[in-house]
Amino acid sequence: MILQIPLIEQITPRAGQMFNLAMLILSGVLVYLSYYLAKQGRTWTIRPMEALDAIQEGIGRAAEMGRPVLMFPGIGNLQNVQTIAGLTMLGEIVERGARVNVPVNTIPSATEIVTASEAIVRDAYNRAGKPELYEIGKYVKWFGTDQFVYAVGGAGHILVEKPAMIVFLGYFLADVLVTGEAGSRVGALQIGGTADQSALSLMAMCCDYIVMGEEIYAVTAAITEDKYQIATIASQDWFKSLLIVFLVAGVILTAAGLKSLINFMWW
Amino acid sequence: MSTMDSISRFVRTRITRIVIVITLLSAVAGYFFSSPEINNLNAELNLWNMNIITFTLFIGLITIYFSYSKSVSQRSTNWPFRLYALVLIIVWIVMGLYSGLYSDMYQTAFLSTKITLHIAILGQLIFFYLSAMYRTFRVKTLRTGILVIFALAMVVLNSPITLSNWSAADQISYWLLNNPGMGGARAVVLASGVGGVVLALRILMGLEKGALRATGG
Amino acid sequence: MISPDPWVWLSAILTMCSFSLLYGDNKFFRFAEHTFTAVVIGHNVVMGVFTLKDRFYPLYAGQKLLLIIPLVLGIMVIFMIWRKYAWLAAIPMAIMIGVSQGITVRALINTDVMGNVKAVISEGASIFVGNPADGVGTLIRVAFTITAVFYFLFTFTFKSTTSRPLEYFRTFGKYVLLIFIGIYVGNQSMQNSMLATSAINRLVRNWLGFG
Amino acid sequence: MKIPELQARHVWAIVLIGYLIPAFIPLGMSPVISSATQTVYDTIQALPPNSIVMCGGGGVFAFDLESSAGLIAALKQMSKLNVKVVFYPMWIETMQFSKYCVDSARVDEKYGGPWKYGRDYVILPYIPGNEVGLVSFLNDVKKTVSTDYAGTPISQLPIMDSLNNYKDISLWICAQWDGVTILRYVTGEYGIKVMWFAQSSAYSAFGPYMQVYPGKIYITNGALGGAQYEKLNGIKGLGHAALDSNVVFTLMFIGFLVLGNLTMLYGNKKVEK
Repeated sequence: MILQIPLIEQITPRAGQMFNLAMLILSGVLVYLSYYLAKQGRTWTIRPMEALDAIQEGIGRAAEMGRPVLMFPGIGNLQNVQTIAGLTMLGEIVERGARVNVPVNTIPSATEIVTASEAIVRDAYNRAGKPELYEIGKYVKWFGTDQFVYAVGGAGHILVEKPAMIVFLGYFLADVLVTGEAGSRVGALQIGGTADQSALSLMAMCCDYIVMGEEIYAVTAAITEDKYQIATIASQDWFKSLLIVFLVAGVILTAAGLKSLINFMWW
Repeated sequence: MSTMDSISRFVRTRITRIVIVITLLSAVAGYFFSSPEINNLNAELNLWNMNIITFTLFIGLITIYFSYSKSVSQRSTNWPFRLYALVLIIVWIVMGLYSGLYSDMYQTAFLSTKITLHIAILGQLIFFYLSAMYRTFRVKTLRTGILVIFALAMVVLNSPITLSNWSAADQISYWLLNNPGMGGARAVVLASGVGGVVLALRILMGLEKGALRATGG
Repeated sequence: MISPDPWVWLSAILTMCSFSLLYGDNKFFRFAEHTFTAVVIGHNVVMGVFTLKDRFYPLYAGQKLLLIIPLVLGIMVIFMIWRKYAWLAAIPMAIMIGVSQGITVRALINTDVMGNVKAVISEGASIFVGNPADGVGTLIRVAFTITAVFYFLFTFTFKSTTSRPLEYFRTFGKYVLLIFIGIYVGNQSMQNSMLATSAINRLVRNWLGFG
Repeated sequence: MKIPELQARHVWAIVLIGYLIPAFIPLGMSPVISSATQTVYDTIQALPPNSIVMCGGGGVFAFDLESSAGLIAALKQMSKLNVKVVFYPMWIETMQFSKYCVDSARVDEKYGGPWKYGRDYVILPYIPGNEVGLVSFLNDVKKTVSTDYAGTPISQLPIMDSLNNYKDISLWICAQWDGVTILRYVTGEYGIKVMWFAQSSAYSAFGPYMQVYPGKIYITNGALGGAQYEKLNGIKGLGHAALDSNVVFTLMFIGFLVLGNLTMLYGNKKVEK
């Protein structure tokens, strides 16, 4: 039977991973601490980011021009955290667009993201108070699960619909050049964000604003304007500060030949 | 009706939270601690997950059917192509199910259509790359200056002309890739790893606004 | 000599249709685009059907009755399309998110976060040992990593006179990231260039029979 | 003097002409061997006869073509050394890619080469489940796969008799995109040497792992590394063709860079966005 309660003596910790587990638990504690402080009324501000303002402006521009907005959550699946950040961004953009009657289309690649996007778009229309505008297959376009087919479909879509703004946020690879170039051909404002190194360098070439690496999580938290979500970004900073201390101290110690002092990291 | 509403609310707010907590923690625990029971539970959950994901294919098909058939019935832009695509999808499915995935016929058809088109679109990347480069690599600020100098250095160092005339070029390009380049790349991986961990923890604690809405129906 | 093979001709025509995107939006590109979409979707379905058949065979053969649960959950996911019953899909969605994120978070903390931290720390040992060019390289790599991580601090502000130097540190981190992007843009161009060569060579060699 | 802004379409016309030239008239560029590529060559050369080399990973056919230059040359090299190769496709298109590379290398006896299917090389079917599939394969080959890609039972394939688990594998070659999965498990958990004919974008993205497992991972950089590998084996393939067009590319890169900056300095301000 699979659902037996595990016997304690049969559990063996994985060698060399216990320090990692400790760090994972520590980050959980920090996230909870920031949530707790936010509940007590503590607030944080995320440093200004050009891309965030650009997204908000872009929706206004789309409303003026009477053109739609397009959002790409990337080629990842639900296992990819970057895609999850992209889905959060999708919900926010759709909701903001719905308020000012700007249709926001999205082109996902993996089928589970198609499913999640449909749910998120419907929910965003409900929150904007316009549930009647939502229809299945109207805003979520699927062109097949493959790295480039969605990009070719996306390029074709861009050339017909001429969106005023295109947001790329999630996990991308070289496919971003195909859609990015089509977007710049129709004169769209383009905002690109990813944590993948190869796509990041290509985004730097075809987007007006780029969101580099971890900034994608900060941007999505900032756009929700949710105090708890912003608070967890602060906990992320605490964790990174700790890592920086580890890095600096660790490098100095190993360079001085005292690596044995930090052997606990390899437990 | 109201009973169904309350069931629906209960499922969306409570059940989904419990399910997420159990599945997420068991996947984490199953990696750090191994015991036959946890391993079995995880293997089973992974299998369920893979099977559910396969079913999401039907959602994709439904969205494409709705959007294409609407396009055809309303005679919108490019509708003849949408009709052609719908027909080709059906033909392909029948052919695939009849001949099997590993048959020679399927291989040849796949190579001459999908792979060919894939190669063709990849072949266009250099065009997009060069025109994007022409547009954006203009040294207006220090930022673009740095970008341009390093990109140019790599292109020149990797060029066969440079390599055959200057023996140090090869070492310099590897040095640039492995040292200054790797420093930034590693920082991106490290920092976005932290962001990803915190995002997953937000999902665990029910604080993430976006993705959890997918369970809100 | 021009190839007599009809499949090679089909490939050649599709390649040229696809390349016509460079000219602009046109019917030939649309033909290629819709062929691409249809073939990939058809392929996804064929794959999906065979996968489902394999995965649920033990249930059908009565070897593993527990598989009834994922089957039911899978069918529940399809209820997503009916507004009234969409809540049924919430449970399989929760399983997908939970399992996927659980698998991801453990890999992220191990390789991306702690794996990298440990690798950087281990490299400290090779800064002052061996070839000076490598030592300097390692020092740069380590220093760049740390400053670039510093750039990713979002909620800290360094306005006071004592913490001002840290702000310069952060700015330096931004330039480190730009250097990295520049180097990678340059190196990656080799790949894009090669991909164009392979597409054009297919036309020139396989179809037209040159070379 | 005013320099007008070029439209993307004009840029593309120039690029197309640029790339057609070396396709019709090969420039005959020859690469200089990098030490990284030489190390890869020597490592394969040092393999004892009859050792089993796994070759596989996950990727899409079209994208992996950049790696095919190196892999095809390596297959040729291994066919002379009497080394056995088993292809392990982690993604569906990897299987087709493996088949394409073996055919292009002309190593099979049907093309007059020394290799016979089943005795010298085997192509396994697509093995689903990425990491999960890989780990179970490394632990017990026979439990994970029962047939080859064409459906022949592995009991009828002589190589598979001596391949039972990870201990029988001397080297793992990856010519696909998803090399990190291979590195994490094959090298990270089982300590097998990995050789990666990486695409240039893969080189930049995954290079950090070379430092994590020093001495276990060998990577060649993109089409350039592929061309060098071809030269080491005395053949001229896609890698050499890529070198020729890389010359054209370098000239165009510098040309457009200069032109773009001159346009900014002396351009017609009204046209600028």
